[in-house]
Amino acid sequence: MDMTDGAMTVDDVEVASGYLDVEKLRRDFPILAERVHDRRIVYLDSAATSLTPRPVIDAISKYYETTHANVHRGVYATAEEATRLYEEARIKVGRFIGATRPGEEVVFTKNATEALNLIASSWGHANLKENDVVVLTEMEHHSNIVPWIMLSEELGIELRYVPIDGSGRLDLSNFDEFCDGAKLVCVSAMSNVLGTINPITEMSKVAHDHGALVVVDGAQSVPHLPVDIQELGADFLAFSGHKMMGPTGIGVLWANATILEAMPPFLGGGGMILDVKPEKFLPADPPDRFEAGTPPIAEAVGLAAAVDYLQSIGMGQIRSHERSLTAFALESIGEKLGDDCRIFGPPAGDDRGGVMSFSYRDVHAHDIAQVLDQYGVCVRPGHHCAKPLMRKLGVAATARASIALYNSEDDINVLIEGLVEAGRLFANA
Amino acid sequence: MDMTDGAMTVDDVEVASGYLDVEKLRRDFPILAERVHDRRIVYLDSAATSLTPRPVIDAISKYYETTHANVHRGVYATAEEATRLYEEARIKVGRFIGATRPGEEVVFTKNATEALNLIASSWGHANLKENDVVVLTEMEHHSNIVPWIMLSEELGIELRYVPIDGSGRLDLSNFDEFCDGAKLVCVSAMSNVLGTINPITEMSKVAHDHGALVVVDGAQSVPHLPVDIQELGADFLAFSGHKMMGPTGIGVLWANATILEAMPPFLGGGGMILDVKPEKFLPADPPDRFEAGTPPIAEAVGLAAAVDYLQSIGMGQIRSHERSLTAFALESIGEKLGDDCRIFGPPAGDDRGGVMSFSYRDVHAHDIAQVLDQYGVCVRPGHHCAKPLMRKLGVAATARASIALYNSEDDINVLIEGLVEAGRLFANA
Amino acid sequence: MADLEELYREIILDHYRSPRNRGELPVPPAHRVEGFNPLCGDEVVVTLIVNDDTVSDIKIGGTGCSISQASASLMSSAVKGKPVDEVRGLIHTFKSMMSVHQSTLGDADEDGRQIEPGPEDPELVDSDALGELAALQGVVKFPVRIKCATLSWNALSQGLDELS
Amino acid sequence: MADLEELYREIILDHYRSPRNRGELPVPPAHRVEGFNPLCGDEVVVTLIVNDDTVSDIKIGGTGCSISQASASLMSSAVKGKPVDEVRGLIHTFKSMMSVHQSTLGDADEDGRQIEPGPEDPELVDSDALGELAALQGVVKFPVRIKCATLSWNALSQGLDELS
Ligand SMILES: Cc1ncc(COP(=O)(O)O)c(C=O)c1O
Ligand SMILES: Cc1ncc(COP(=O)(O)O)c(C=O)c1O
Repeated sequence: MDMTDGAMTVDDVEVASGYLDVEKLRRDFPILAERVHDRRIVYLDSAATSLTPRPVIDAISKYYETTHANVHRGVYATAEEATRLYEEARIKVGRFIGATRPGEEVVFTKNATEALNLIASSWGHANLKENDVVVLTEMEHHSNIVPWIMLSEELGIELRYVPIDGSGRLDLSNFDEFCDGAKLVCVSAMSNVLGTINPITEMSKVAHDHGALVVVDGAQSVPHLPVDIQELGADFLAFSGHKMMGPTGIGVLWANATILEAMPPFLGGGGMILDVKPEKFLPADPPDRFEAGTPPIAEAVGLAAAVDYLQSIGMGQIRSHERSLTAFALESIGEKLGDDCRIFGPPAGDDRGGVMSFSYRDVHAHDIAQVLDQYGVCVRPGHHCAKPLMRKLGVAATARASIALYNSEDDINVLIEGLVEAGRLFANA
Repeated sequence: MDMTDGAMTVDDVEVASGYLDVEKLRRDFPILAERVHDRRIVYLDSAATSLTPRPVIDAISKYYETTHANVHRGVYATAEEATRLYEEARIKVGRFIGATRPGEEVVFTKNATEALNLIASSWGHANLKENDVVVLTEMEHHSNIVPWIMLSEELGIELRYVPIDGSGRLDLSNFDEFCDGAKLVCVSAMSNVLGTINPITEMSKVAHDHGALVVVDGAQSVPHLPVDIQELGADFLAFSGHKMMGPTGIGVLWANATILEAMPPFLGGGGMILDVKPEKFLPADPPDRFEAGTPPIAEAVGLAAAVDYLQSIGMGQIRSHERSLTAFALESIGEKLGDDCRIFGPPAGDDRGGVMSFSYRDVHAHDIAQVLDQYGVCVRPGHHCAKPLMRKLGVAATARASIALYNSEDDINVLIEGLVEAGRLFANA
Repeated sequence: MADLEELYREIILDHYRSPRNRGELPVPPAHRVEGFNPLCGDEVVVTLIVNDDTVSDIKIGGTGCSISQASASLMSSAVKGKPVDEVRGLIHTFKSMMSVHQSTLGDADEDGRQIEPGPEDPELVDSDALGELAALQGVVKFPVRIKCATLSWNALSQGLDELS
Repeated sequence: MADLEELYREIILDHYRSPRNRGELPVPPAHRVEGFNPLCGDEVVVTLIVNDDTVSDIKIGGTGCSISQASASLMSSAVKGKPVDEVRGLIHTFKSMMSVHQSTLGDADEDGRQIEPGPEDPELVDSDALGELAALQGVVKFPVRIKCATLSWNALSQGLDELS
């Protein structure tokens, strides 16, 4: 590859460079040096949670070893430093998704699920009333469905589900009508079952034209695609640390500052107040208003290290790698297993991420995963917290293989080897 | 000390043994080897957050290095192991506080504050209506006040505050009347400002006689006293991992199984459901019902290691050490600083924990903390998230020194040295 | 793949491929119970008729993985025509087998919840009484699958409770 | 204790011990603004009179630490009798001084929130214009205390905005 050719566009570089240097990257993930059943680990479950690279583990340890103190109120040296690290993490995470006022617009939660609940509870209670419409899609994760069902049970709002088509994409042919009278549109940027990457920018425009705000569930997109909230045109974005190589115990809500400013508190307690009297309290400004109690400090430090790690590789490069590998996987599986393996979701391409759910003959997903485990292959069987989607697809469960920057063609080959064995074991089953 | 004397009771051992071997214990805390302003760190802010011992830091690192996977749904080896570690942590934490059915009764939250909000939101909405009475005390932390104020604004319930007396103890002379018609009594087992250890067992009896349930805020007691929920007779107990040598990002709600079973969900999302259809969902049984989204897995592993650490020393021994050191501190300060230093809360004794809030001449708490920082002494100035209590005490802020098992008489001596310097610097101020 | 062969013994695959007592009995006279594994979506429908303190008929419906299907099929064969008391004993023995080995904490069931103390020593589980069911013993090495194996048994147990 | 002496310069202690322009002006004719530091409970009450585009009188009430009290006292001396334009300039210069050094991220204010880009080079802060206020320069080494120092300035700034 001629890197001196100055005329290459970013797209060229991605396509031309294709894969990342996986052998090198794998050394950053201590768990990949472990062996199970006397085999190397083939981790294909990054959609559930990603593996954790050394710099993130070390950042957390170092924080506890040298700095740990509670934030915001301390005057002494380590408390100042802990506060600085915590607020720096906020700004780093905000910039990572293109926030212009990260210090005000980024709220740390415990996971993406809490971020979505925060929107439903705080914004929802303040802005929705009986018969108001909230638009969801058939491919949402339970975390972007159940909070809205709870709200609909409480307030009597109407939920509308944008359907998916046969290819596993949203059928947006009459999205306009769906938005008619809607106050809010809640959509996943990337499906955790189908791998579909949804056209958020276009959907936001239509939603805004109808006066609806847009909640984007970025749990799957932020870890795997370059995400810029300005470009998405979204009003809210929720995602989780543990899916983007960061620690468990931390999630992120980004929201437009003006919207956040007008929202009432979510949980009450220390740190989210200006004043408390026995019968009333005065909430603090965002983001503090939404961070009751001691926040996930070490987790924020770890998440900042994860953002550094992802950025050192480059989200464009990561996407390029995963797109190539997804294309390879879909093609190989098709070639080697043919019609025995049914893969859900769109074909490889710009709107397809590295999440591959499949059924194989009529071997149950649980049994597939069990056999694959013996090959060191980690895939997830089940409904993937998307039961409405499962019903739509007409299955009780699927097996799901999902990739990240540490996966290679080798991993896909082992996956296929395992599937063939499952087929043999359950022949005529 | 004659350890062979078989007739010694536990109390004897505590009093006789007095202090723990602090020099040895300090080696478990890497941060104590750090230096600030060219001095050793004198950490007297454990009421805000405790330092983290090596075994906890290592447990977290090891988890990410060898096991990390999402829990509950995986079939492959590391996912099974992660699930096992997570559920084992639940049982360990439950047993630590004397739960008889830890697997069902322990809910992991993000901090104590979320645990208290969970009670207010879930139990509160299901059981309280206009004019119902919730009893609090004047020494509660904002995290055990604001959720109830929010609920009172929403439902029109009445809040009653049990007052404190001149010694900083609860005035329980007409607690009976306070409980009249009450549905719930919410009380801190140990004040984070006054150090007062409240007579929960007695209060629970009275509350129960009046048909009220009892919420105990154990954020300060669980890390420092032997706590047994059977003995307390409480219905709910909330506490935080980071104050008990565990990680940030995790808290605990314990509740009686029967009560928990009857409570509606709190946050909605993945992991807390049995089934989801577009318009309705079926919640899972406790504790899953209350753990929406990916839980704090690494944090639970770290918390389990913290419980092991505390138990390896023994909560009785820890309490004995801290009681002796509190007595020493109160006496020394009185001796060396006399009336210049006003210490809030009861005298040393059975109902006094190692939290010492004070004012010194009329040097502002912020300035005291600033001067002490130069001595490596970490104390916290401010309202300590207890503004109603501050108003009652007639101060805007106090400086607070709080101890843990790694503190010694030396630390108190440095504290006093620093206070004398603050006095000199602000002489005639 | 030795572990795998222990899990997927021929007898299990056989019951999975050719489930016994498949279907649903008409209600009434039968009693109907549903079981549900929220983690994987497996569902079992147990319909049974108890006459003269005997499980005179039983049928199994629903969908699930090889372990849950085979366990249900094996169960139906084992309990059909047996006195209720004996069936209850079998349920207890089976559930003990499923919980003995797996928990490091000793007294937690498949959910990590605590259960009534069962036989502490695996030897105390009477495998003879289990007959063909002993083929499911391999499952205890795969803790996540224990829920699959016990799904139909929990439904049966619930059904007997409701009937008595 | 060199840092400490830089923070608590004699001039600061002097203003803390003997605050200038202490009290509250009657409202009206004065305008009243409250400032509030939720972290430590410090409160400041600024009452001011603006006549002919000039801050003709100002008084300071409230309670707080030495830094917040001294800063308010120094502020009152610096702005009393000055044209509003000049006062606004002073506020900007003072807040720049308080934000230049402290953040590694370069453009965050005392809350870690982003602010309008100020002079990037500390040299650009005209310390001459600050006079006695330059004594507060030591505060920037103590990030937590910056909020104390800016409390009264934010209140004054708010007051001028409300009056215009
Ligand atoms: C008595 C008391 N209750 C509740 C809390 C809240 O704990 P957290 O901030 O970990 O939620 C604290 C600590 O700040 C406390 O001291
Ligand atoms: C699309 C999507 N949304 C939301 C979530 C919830 O994330 P968390 O469990 O971290 O709260 C997930 C992950 O499970 C997801 O894949």
